Amino acid sequence: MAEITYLEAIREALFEEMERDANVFCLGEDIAAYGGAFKVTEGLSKRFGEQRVIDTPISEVGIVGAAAGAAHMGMRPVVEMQFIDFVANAYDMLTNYVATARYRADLPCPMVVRGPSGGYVRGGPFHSQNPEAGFIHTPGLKVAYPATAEDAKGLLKSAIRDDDCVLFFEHKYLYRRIKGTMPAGDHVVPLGKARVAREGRDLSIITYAATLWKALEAADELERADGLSAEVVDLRTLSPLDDDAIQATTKKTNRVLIVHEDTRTGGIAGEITARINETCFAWLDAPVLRVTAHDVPLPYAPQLEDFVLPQTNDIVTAARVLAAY
Amino acid sequence: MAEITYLEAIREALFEEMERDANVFCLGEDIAAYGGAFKVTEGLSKRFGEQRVIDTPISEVGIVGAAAGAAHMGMRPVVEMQFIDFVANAYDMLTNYVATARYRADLPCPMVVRGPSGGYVRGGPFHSQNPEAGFIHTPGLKVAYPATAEDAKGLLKSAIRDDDCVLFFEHKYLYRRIKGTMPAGDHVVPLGKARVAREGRDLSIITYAATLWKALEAADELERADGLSAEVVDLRTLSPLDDDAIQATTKKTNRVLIVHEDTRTGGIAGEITARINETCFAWLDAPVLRVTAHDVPLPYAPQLEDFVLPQTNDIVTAARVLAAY
Amino acid sequence: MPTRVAASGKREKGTGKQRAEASPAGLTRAQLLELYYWMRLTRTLEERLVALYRQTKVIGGLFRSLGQEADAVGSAFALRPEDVLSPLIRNLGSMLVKGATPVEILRQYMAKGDSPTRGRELNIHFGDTARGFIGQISPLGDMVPVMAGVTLSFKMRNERRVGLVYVGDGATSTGAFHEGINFAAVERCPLVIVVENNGYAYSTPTRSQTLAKQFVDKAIGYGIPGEQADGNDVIATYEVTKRAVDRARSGEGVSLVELITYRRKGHAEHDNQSYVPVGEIDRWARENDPIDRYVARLRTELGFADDDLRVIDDRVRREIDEATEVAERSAAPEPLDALLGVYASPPAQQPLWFRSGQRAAVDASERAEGWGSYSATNGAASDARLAREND
Amino acid sequence: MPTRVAASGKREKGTGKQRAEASPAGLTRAQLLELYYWMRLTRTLEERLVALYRQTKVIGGLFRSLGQEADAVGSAFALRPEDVLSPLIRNLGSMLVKGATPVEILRQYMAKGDSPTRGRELNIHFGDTARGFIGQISPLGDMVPVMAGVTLSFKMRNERRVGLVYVGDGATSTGAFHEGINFAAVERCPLVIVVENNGYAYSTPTRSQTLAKQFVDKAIGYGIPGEQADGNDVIATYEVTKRAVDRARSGEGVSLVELITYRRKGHAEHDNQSYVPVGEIDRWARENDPIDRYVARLRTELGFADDDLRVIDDRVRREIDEATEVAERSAAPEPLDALLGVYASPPAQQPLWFRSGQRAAVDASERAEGWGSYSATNGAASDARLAREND
Ligand SMILES: Cc1ncc(C[n+]2csc(CCOP(=O)(O)OP(=O)(O)O)c2C)c(N)n1
Ligand SMILES: Cc1ncc(C[n+]2csc(CCOP(=O)(O)OP(=O)(O)O)c2C)c(N)n1
Ligand SMILES: [Mg+2]
Ligand SMILES: [Mg+2]
Repeated sequence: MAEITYLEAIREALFEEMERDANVFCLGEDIAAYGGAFKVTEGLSKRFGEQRVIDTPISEVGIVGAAAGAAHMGMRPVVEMQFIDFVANAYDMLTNYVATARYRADLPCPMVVRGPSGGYVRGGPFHSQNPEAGFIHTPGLKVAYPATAEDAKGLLKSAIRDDDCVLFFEHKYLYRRIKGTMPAGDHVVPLGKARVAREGRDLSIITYAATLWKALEAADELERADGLSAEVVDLRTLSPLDDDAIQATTKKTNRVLIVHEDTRTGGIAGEITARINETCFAWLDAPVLRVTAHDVPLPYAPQLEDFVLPQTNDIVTAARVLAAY
Repeated sequence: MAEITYLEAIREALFEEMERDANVFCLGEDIAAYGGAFKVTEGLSKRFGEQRVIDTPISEVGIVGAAAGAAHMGMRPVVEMQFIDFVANAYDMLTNYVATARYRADLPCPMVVRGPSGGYVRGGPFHSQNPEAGFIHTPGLKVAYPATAEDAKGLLKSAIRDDDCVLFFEHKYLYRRIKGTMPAGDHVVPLGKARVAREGRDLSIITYAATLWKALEAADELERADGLSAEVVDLRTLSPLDDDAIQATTKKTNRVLIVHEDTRTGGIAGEITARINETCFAWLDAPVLRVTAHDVPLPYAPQLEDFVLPQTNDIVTAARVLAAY
Repeated sequence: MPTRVAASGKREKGTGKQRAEASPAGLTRAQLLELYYWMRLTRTLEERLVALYRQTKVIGGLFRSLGQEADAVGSAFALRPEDVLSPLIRNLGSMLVKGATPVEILRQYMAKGDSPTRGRELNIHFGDTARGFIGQISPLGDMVPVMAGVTLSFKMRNERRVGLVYVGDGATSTGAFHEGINFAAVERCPLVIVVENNGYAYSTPTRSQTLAKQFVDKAIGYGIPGEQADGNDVIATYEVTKRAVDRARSGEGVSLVELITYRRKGHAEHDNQSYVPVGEIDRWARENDPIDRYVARLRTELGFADDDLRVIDDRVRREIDEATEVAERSAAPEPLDALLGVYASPPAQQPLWFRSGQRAAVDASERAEGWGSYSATNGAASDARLAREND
Repeated sequence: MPTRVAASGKREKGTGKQRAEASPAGLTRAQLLELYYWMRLTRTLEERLVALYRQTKVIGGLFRSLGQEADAVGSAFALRPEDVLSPLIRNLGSMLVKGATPVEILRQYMAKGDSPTRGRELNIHFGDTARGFIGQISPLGDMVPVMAGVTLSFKMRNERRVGLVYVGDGATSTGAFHEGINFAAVERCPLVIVVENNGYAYSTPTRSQTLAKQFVDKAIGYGIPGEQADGNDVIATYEVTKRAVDRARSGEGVSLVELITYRRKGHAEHDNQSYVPVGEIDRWARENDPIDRYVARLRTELGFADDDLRVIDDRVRREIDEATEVAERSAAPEPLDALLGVYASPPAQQPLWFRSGQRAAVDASERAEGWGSYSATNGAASDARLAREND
């Protein structure tokens, strides 16, 4: 099996799911003829026609709402946000309409909202966001954010088959930088299950998406320079959180560092810290620590962006403090 | 000095600030002739004219964006959301435009977005929300959520005078149920400062808005039935958080219970727990615990709403567990 | 102010100087009576709700469509059973036409456990895709994109079904309305958008909502046909909507229909309408009540007997009495039901530890036994257990 | 395809068979040359940016307005210094007219520390209220409500100032556009809304964006005047905008102006325009380049000499050479600058503990000395200290 990129893995998932189920269709801005701003949907309209790969007007509320309506009727729409930053425009539609549909009106809403997310790409404040916090807070939505090519494919396939609405964040820094070999056959990764990306004994680093790779780098450095054995857990799904995996690693190493690219205040690390407190307090030999972005809009200049976002070194620094506590 | 309600206190603040500063003006749906859905702005248009108390079309994006534009030019707009639930429609405008204006473009954005928030009123899923989590997560926005009539007035006056955008959540359950005596003169309560609402020794309850009153009730019950002395801290401002006050009470009682009406996952309790972990871990004699709403859209029937939202009894139960830990 | 309706040749078609026996708009005599039945049912049911509201049996606000019954009933009557409609708070009539029952409405308003939303949502915020109406949410305008999607699915599947979505004059100002209508237009969805211009959005008169001379003018900016009709004339309403429905069904895409009517009650029962010019409400009540107008027409021009109508009035009263009795007997929802069905999977949330009667999961940092045992699949038993534990 | 512009008497006013000396649109001869200067400056500056982009000195994407210079320059030229304009990515020309300088643009694109946004924002996303232009954000349509508010403030203060906001054909589909234009119309704000119809939104042609025959039709739905002009005719653009600006200034409220032009380059430099029909771009370049057209007119009908233009070309080249040299010398921003100015108060965020060189605040759960010592007020000194600590 040849290696394919994270981006190609997503495309493969779309192809396979559209092939498998005639109810799956894609809609978004510039996704048909052009193949999307990042070419994720390239070739889809040629294969499946412009009826199932729909170029829409610039209307995030319209697109997400339309996806919900089609989903009620048994379709399985996959919405592309050209950049995930623009999902903010559909915040009402997603949190008020879509998230509550089943609960308040018994309306099924099987749909996926996917899009290029995250920074480290000099995209500036409106092409680099990590909007997960605003959505994990909303009962009724699920959130996935893969870090590997294998998970990108397997989770997207699960998301499309899921009977609930899944926000599927794709890290654009990983699109063409990360490769993986897809398992043969129908490769599906279940939602809600974290993955131990690296086994370790001395401390746990819980993370997801682009910072997984920085955490793994940091773990190597800690091993090499300090003889510290760090376990790295890739959450993969942010809603629902895999409490079992979080508790297991906490109880194993007794020291937890949470790393995310999102800004600090109100980021998901807080939620995880609270859960660890509630269920594993007696196992903690040190406070749960966080390495996150600074609480500022993400600036564009490389010098500024690099300063604001978490880097491998920051993880190493924090892990040393944690280990020495 | 006569007692006035929480709602009247807000109205007083609006009157006084519009009187004091000709740049202050109000805009929103049905706020002029009708005086707003809850009559908060009643009398304002008569006193200040329809030029300064503007009835707008039903356009949350339009209103918030217009407020931002006017604020850039030196005005101090106060926007009313008819129900705070509809602030979701302006999520992009607030988080992408308003929050970043100063940082990215040196554009001042002194404005207030205020509105009736919260549950316990049989309002159902779209007239009961507590949207703070989606905004404390956004650098550039400030968030206040008063629990007392005095704070409602004093914080709103601060919010209007503040040079940043302040989201000002008013708890509609408290509007006419809570009264207070306003201090004489220019009564201003600074943003960013919590208040110890009740001194205590054995454990701390950190909360805000409507659940402050439930926490105080619970504290009385704990005193009476268990001889436990609970300290109750009213955060008042949620962004920026008063770290000093949080640390002080934690270090004093060594046991912290955070109570909020918002849903559990991704609510502000997680952030507070993380901060306490980071700065006060050695002082903790027990895990930080949370009493919150269940993770479901807020249902309308009294039996359901009461089950989903935190009640005084829940606080008592959790506090006992915490004290006995 | 019936003069607000610009006379248009098209709109008047089927009314006027016809012989009594000729059925207007191709409606059978049974259908003509049916229109009366739905309007009367709507009004009487709302009157019953007012009575229950005064007895504090209604939880939350009460929204009236007094004086707008023709607009709701006539437009919905243009749909087939397989078509799908998205109502607003003042479309009780449309929902009844589409198959919602009085007992459902009454249970909803009283927040009963066996109401269509099991006590989760207010008033007439409920739906049933089988009967063809979709549960609305409060944020205005949102149903327009949703119905764009519903009808997009009809188009994609080559089903000859049509969708209809209502928006108030006020809701036309929302971004969701704009994005939805434009999206549906471009995708040529089989959708009819009915703007119910009742003169007010809460307290805001139409002139403060838009500078457009009429809402039908908005159709031009979306490149779609627009038609206007007298919303208090049930047959005109039916006809204009039917034309739009027919266009949609034959693949001609989206139409905008403006129905001109008047909101005679306040936004909700608590609203005293102090902002309404003196005499305006009375004038509409006196001169332009849709039921009075239709009754007059049925009696004179269409040649129905007083008895034909009395039979219907009696039937309506009986149905509503029965429905009220049934609805009042319904029980309140079970608290634990609040935790079911946020997701398809998992089908239930767990009760929080301080509610489940068990000790905290955090107690001695040990994961308590029984945590996570509440699930929809072992529903009843676990419900009962937890309910006991909660006592 | 210049034929896409429907000829209209109004629009043609001031062009045509006039004598060379007569100034079209009441512009002085100096102003006529100025229009040429701004268009030439725009084009040459963008060409320089392309060169820098190829040298990888530009950080991020590069957006061109090739072929749209007339629309940007002509419309902005209708404003007074005290008026305020909100540009889009293809309104480099408008910003230059409003006083933005080439060195600012170059520094922005190269993410320099002394660029107008100090490296925080991309390309021409910057503003200056003193000169009268507002920094845009990426989410399309958002600037329409913002400019409604800017101009609302003019009205409230009885200032005779006017605002102008651009939206692309694509951005007209956004809810923000709709809510903003409707709000501004109802409040009678002194605002001009210019729809730049350049045929595409990224890869999406106008026919997939709206079914409206022309964007100017949207004015009707908002009850405001709408006019259309040939956006590649700088004088027509000026005139139509000037009329709208005059209306706004004299209290007549909002106008919508549609300028028809064509986007000859891709959405950004990386876009290969494979979706464009063969020959379309060439045809526009050959037959309808706004600078070529204006030069021809200046030379023939308006009687300018070749030298008049050559002087300007030379000046433009010189200015851009100088600006490039200056901009290239500028330093990159200081990392710690990223923490300043999120709020007016506090004026700085603190560097996170793992960055500040100090031990964790959590270390032994003791609040470390120095935590919180970074502040904008003791800026320089603390910057230096922290920078050292970061090494
Ligand atoms: C987005 C949004 N903003 C505000 C409200 C509050 N609100 C509820 S109904 C209403 C007025 C609606 O007027 P209209 O659309 O004309 O409908 P009508 O009540 O006249 O039938 C308002 C402002 C809302 N529900 N949604
Ligand atoms: C709300 C929103 N959705 C999507 C985008 C992504 N996007 C950036 S530019 C663009 C096309 C804009 O087209 P148009 O408005 O016609 O302007 P033009 O580029 O042609 O000048 C798109 C879709 C965005 N910036 N904002
Ligand atoms: Mg109305
Ligand atoms: Mg365009």
